[in-house]
Amino acid sequence: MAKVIFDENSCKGCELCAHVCPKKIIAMAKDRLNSKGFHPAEVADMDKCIGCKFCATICPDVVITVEK
Amino acid sequence: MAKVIFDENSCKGCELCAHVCPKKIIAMAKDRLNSKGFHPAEVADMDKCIGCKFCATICPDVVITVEK
Amino acid sequence: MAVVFKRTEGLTDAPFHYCPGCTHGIVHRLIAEALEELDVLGDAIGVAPVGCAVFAYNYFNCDMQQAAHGRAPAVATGIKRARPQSIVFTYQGDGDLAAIGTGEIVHAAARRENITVIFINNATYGMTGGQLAPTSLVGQITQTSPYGRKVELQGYPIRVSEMLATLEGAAFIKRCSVDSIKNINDAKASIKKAFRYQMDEMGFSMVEILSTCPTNWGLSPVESMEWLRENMIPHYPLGVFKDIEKGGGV
Amino acid sequence: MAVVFKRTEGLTDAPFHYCPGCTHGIVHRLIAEALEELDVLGDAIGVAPVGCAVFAYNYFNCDMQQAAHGRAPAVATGIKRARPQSIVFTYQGDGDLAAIGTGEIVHAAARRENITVIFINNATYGMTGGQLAPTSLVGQITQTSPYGRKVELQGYPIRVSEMLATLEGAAFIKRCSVDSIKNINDAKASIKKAFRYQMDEMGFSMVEILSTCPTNWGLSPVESMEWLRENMIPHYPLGVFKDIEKGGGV
Amino acid sequence: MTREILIAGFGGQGILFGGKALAYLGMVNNLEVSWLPSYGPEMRGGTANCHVIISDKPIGSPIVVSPTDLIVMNLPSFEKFKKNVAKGGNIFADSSLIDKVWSRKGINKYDIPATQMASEMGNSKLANMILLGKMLSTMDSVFMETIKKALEMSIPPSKMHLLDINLKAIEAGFNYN
Amino acid sequence: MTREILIAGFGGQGILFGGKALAYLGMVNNLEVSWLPSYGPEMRGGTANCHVIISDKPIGSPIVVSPTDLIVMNLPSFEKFKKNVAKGGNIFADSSLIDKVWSRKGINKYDIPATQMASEMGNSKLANMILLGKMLSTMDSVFMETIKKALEMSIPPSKMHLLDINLKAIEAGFNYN
Amino acid sequence: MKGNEAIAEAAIRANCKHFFGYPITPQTEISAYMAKRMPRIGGVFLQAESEVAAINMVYGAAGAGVRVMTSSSSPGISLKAEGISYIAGADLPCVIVNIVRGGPGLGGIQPAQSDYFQAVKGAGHGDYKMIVLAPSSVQEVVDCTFDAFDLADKYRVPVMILGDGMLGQMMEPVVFPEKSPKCEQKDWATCGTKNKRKPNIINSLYIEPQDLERLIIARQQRYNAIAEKEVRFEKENIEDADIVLVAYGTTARIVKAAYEKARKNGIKAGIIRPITLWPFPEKIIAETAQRAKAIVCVEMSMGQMVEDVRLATGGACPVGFYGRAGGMVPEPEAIYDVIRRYV
Amino acid sequence: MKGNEAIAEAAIRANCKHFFGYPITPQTEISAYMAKRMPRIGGVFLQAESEVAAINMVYGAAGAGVRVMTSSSSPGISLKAEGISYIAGADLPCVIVNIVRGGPGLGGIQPAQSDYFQAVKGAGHGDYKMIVLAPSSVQEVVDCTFDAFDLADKYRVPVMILGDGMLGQMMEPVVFPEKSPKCEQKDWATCGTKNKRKPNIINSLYIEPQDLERLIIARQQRYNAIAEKEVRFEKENIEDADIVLVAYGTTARIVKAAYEKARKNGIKAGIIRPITLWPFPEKIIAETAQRAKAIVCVEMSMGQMVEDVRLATGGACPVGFYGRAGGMVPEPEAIYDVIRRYV
Ligand SMILES: Cc1ncc(C[n+]2csc(CCOP(=O)(O)OP(=O)(O)O)c2C)c(N)n1
Ligand SMILES: Cc1ncc(C[n+]2csc(CCOP(=O)(O)OP(=O)(O)O)c2C)c(N)n1
Ligand code: SF4
Ligand code: SF4
Ligand code: SF4
Ligand code: SF4
Ligand code: SF4
Ligand code: SF4
Ligand SMILES: [Mg+2]
Ligand SMILES: [Mg+2]
Repeated sequence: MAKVIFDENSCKGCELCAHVCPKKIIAMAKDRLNSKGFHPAEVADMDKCIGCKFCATICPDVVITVEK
Repeated sequence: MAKVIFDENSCKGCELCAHVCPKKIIAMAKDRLNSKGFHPAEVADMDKCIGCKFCATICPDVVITVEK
Repeated sequence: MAVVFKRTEGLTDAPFHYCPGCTHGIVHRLIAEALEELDVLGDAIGVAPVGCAVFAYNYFNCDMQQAAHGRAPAVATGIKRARPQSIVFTYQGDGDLAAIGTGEIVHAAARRENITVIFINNATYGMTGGQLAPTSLVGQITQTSPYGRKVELQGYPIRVSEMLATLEGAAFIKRCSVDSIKNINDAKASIKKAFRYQMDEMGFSMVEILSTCPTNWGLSPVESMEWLRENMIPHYPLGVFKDIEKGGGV
Repeated sequence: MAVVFKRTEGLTDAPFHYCPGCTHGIVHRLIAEALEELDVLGDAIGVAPVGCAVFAYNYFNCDMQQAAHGRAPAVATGIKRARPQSIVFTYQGDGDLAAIGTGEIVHAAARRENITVIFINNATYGMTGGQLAPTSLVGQITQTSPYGRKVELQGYPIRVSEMLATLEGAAFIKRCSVDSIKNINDAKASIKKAFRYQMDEMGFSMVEILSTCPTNWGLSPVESMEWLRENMIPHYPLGVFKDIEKGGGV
Repeated sequence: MTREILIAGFGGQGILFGGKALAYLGMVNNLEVSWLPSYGPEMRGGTANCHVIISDKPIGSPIVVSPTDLIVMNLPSFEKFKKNVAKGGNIFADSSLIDKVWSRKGINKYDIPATQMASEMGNSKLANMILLGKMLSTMDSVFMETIKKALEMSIPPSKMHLLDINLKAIEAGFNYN
Repeated sequence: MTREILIAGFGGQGILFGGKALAYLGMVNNLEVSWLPSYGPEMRGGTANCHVIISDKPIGSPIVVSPTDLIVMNLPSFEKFKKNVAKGGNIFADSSLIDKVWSRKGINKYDIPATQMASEMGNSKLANMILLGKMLSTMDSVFMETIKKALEMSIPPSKMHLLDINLKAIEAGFNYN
Repeated sequence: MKGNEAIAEAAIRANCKHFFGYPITPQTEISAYMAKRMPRIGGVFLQAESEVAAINMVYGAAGAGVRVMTSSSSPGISLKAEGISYIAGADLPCVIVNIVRGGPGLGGIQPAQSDYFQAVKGAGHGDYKMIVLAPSSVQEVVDCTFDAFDLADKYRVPVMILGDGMLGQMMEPVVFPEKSPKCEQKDWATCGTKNKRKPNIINSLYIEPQDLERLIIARQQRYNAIAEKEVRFEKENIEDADIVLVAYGTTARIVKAAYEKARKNGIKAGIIRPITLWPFPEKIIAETAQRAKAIVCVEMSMGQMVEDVRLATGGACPVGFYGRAGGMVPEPEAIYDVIRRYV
Repeated sequence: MKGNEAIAEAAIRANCKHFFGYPITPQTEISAYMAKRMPRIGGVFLQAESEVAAINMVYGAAGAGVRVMTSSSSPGISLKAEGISYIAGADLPCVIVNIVRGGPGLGGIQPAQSDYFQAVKGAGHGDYKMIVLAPSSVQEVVDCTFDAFDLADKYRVPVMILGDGMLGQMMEPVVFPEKSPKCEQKDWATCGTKNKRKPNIINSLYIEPQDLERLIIARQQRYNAIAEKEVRFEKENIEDADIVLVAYGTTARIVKAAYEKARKNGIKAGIIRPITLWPFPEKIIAETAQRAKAIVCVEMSMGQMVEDVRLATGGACPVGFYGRAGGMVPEPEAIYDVIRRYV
């Protein structure tokens, strides 16, 4: 059981986290823009998260906190 | 038979020519100063000169002409 | 559940101004984590460059100076000589370090200046809109090489790590990349090592980090990572170029 | 009897202002002879540095420019790009080339600038009265290292030829000396070769020449030659560091 | 006739391009024009704006202090510039991104969900053109007639294949109400 | 009392050192002094000169325009400066190097074969001291009495072993006529 | 066309085939334009490793007899100070563009006029002058660029074009004059003796003070000739004006709005707009000071040109000043308020 | 003691333990002296790789809170222009010595005063000022050096000591005052937070023009305070003088000879010798201009300070000028002739 938390308003929608996630569970929320004007990253199916921290490791904007 | 000619007033008495001359025939003229205020180089015994050009090659002030 | 990854104390709360996907942000975090983990944040004095990282002084949670373009190693020298007990680092781009700042970086290394340099090589001038950098690849199209970098006109890209490794005063020089999780982790370990050399007063240490500039490369962040891997790494091999603990050399 | 050695046409009539026994004069003559023998005096444009050789513009019998301290490679670049058919050379001391002019020389080489550089390494700043140069040896006493060059304070001397040889744009880099007839003759051949590379548009060429400064070394000219041999050559090995005709490398 | 136009939003929304298109539109119609972008690091993810003046008289200062027309594409810019709009002027706001209700006597505010419309057209970057289209609807018809020519001059050759979709977006904005 | 002294010759002849010794001589005697050398590349084999003023009044300009005393050690300097010597002033010329006959009303010219004398003493570099000695012979005796102290202050420690021979040269000059 | 691009295109048309630069906001478009065009016309665009290198490349190329230009913005111009002094000292012609931004230090990148002193009084060391041209519209940018090259060659001096971020970034329509550039014969240039003449030497070192002074005085006479013949300015309605505004560059455009408002409200206002900042149009200002109630100088700085205005008036009338700094642009309203204070 | 050595020794006594320099004639003795003394007292002497590096080392060390100095001569100061502007922009205190030589370009190495504009109007870009002190004797060199460090710390500005080759090379006896230097607490310096406070930032970049302008205006107020409180000058006999000579530095010593001759010949002459060149002693000159028949300014330049003199007089009396250039030193006779022209 692991969990990732996005500081949504600091996300820039760069998709790097989505790209490195081994579980491919991250995607940009196409339905909304954050205060910066980006579609922020979100996890569809948190249960699949293995807490590998890859997403947080590559995120250039320190958006992600990981719990495990 | 060889001969070296010194442009005496441009000599600075550095003694490099004397040092490299294989025949050791060059010395500074202790008895006189040239217009720059130096004891100029001179050859005591020109007959011994072999025209090797060593003196001219090392002279930093292009004082020496060599004939052979 | 425990927090296994969270924002480091080494960073302030200020959000980065970088473009989406720009790897400057990754490297910032690595440095900040390294300083925190080495417990030297209170002793650290950083020097921000002129380049996209110019605002770095807002991001690191330690004392900071902003230096004139290219002069960060000289500024760091002034700081280190004034405060020898401090941990002094510069953060510089390739325009800053390898173009206008060539003299300063070469002499900081030669002088065995006991500072740590983080060198961000993104093969272009990000801040000013993507001009040719000394590290731009042959053929690379930039704002000032619109027909591609041509050897006859602009010569060859400089391999800075290799060049500085010829200097005796350099203690540790390594080239890393942040294009993959593995390389990011290695970059962090290398940055920590560089700081440790400084703490042990072993001389000049530098970590060159191959980075991306999605905006000026005209690629998405993900594509940029690929471009880096496929084009930069072949010309800029990763690895240690100098390590006086290991007797130097590649 | 025939004249077998006489003043070259490549020099003007002006007497050198150098101190007695200073090897600047020897190197001047070698360059002038090389230009004359290659029959390029009419095409040559030389760049004089700031240093004891500042008056070089009075001595070479070709067009000359006097450059700001360290900037001769940039000035030469401007000339060469304006007059690509000319043969352009710089004459620079170690303070000029290896200290203030580090950026210019590195980038001229990296840029594959098609010029020839004659680099006079006498391990000190002659003109200004004998200060520490980037090439001063460890332990060397100078006006600004009165207790000898100390590694912890001033780091290590830079081996410029080795450093520049890491740059792809450099076509020919060799270190010579003028301490003996044999080495003088070799230096002349090397200078000629460097010019020939330029004539063949092969890129950047440089001949580093270990030289003496009797005045500031506090030695007689003859002693200076010995000091050079015994102290400089061991640290600055003579030889070719880059030759693209031979595939580069030492 | 003088239109002093301020276009403001995030970097990446095509603010400068929108301004350029307007400037060329003026030129095509033989008017005096000036175009002054904001520039520098605020373009790294921050806000961007651009000043365009189109006039039948020589233009003094290129700076738009009190715009006759404000095209605005994010909330911070709206908050910053709304108060400057000249009496009788227009605000063209992207209501997908600016969900503030606001009105002021003597100022016409047009709310167009431009980003949403653009997304629906398949490219959210067309929002700027949609707003521009709406602005054209408040101008002499000659401008709408010549906008294609202006776009041809302002789109770089490498992107000329996007001409049609841009025109479509302009039309969509022109016709929106 | 004011002596405005100009010492001129080749680089390497100890011009500056001679001036320094004179300056310290003034200081030792509680007078105001200034010492201004020529400097720079003319010292590379070219000429060198140095201005010394010793006075019982505050010194204005340190530049010696019209020397009361000219110590001169080569021909070019002699040609250059002889005309500047003040009325009633002295010229101390090294006649080994300056073989010009010259005289002028109101100026005392002392010809001393200093370089030759110095060579005979085993070190031609002492010529400056010989000329200085001659100059001392034209001054109050207190100066000759205190010259040793002045030399001790002006010779660098590493060369202090040369003190005696310098003093001897000064004496030789003092006594020459 | 953008102001920056206009400079580049005008330079090329003025037969400048050599450009050496280093990127800096807000003038990167000049380099970008040159990079595109020069290779197409057999010219040289080279991005130097630094501003210092760039100005020294200019020195080399100018000494080799070609028309040559560099451009930068404030901090970059500071780095060129030594090189500019060398160029002046060696009597070489070249054109230097400064698209000024806010300072000191890294400052900001918004338009400013705080490098007036640097341009006019001499950033570099020694007694020297540059001709400084300050256009105020994109069209004038073009005209000044042509002028700059001709003046540089004519007097063998560096000429600076002083703009600001606003002018560089601004787009306005321009017309390029059909001029064939004057190209002087440069007998003094170093381009190889071809064994046909004595060597030419480009140099600024004169170890004998007499020689150096002679040279400096001769140069000063050239400066005097420039000051006499090459003053350029524009004036508007100063003949009957009570209050005369003095402003240059883009500031002059803003001042114009204030001036119009003043005239509309019955205040007799006038404008003097110096186009050459050196030589400064001191005569017209001196004359005006005799007539006017007051002169008001407006700058995007804390007050630099105003010193030259005061010098020119010689105390004949009060001189007011209104300035904004750091990239802030004066607003016509505020200028109008200042005008009213002096009525 | 030589002027150059006096600067070095005075700096050390003023608690300056950090010196970064680069050799250049005629000021190499300063570095040589520092190189000898600093290691003995636990201080730092570092020969930088260039003047550019040296001034940036000064920036770093000043930002780290220590008293720090650099020195150079004309071309080297030009190279420091960007760095000086940064130091001013970051509000850092430091002392910069310029032992001026003839220019422009490589020029010569003989004494000159042709860097007045550079020092006083701002070599670097942007709106900033340095305090400029111009001593005229070796003793005053010492006093000014102490003063310089105190002023720098007090106002957080760079202070320049402007001498010339003559002053640097000249030897005169000196007395060092028994002063314990004031050392301000520098809360703003970067020397590590020790985890006890928020990070300090040394910076000159303000991307928002509003912020930058606010800062520049605040700095201008500090400048105004300096102009009010820190003017230093010396005057001699100006109360009844018809002709007042204005000169600074070593030139003032030469002027004095001319002045004495004038007085001897019954001409009522006086002298004003500015010691601070910025802030310039404009008040005393303005007052004097009301009384005197003429003011004559003498410089080793083609006329630079004379502009400030003219500005100060505001046209109240004629201002004459006599200058020599390129390393030539004015002669008292010639100055006297100029004086006579104005009687
Ligand atoms: C003296 C000076 N020259 C030029 C500039 C303009 N400038 C700002 S950033 C930059 C280049 C930055 O490139 P790089 O160092 O590679 O950093 P990046 O933005 O790519 O991270 C330049 C040339 C400046 N601010 N100061
Ligand atoms: C900008 C600048 N900095 C410093 C100097 C002073 N300077 C003249 S020559 C020189 C050093 C010369 O040393 P080097 O290049 O080794 O030549 P050498 O005299 O030994 O032949 C220096 C620092 C100068 N003229 N200009
Ligand atoms: S922690 Fe791993 S698995 Fe979970 S979201 Fe991040 S990358 Fe995916
Ligand atoms: S990597 Fe970070 S900034 Fe990028 S999309 Fe993921 S969370 Fe957002
Ligand atoms: S030519 Fe040879 S032998 Fe003759 S003098 Fe010269 S060095 Fe001696
Ligand atoms: S080498 Fe030349 S200068 Fe030296 S002593 Fe011999 S001839 Fe004279
Ligand atoms: S321009 Fe490039 S380097 Fe700069 S922030 Fe954007 S992506 Fe990063
Ligand atoms: S000082 Fe040294 S390098 Fe210079 S001329 Fe004299 S001996 Fe040669
Ligand atoms: Mg970069
Ligand atoms: Mg040297």
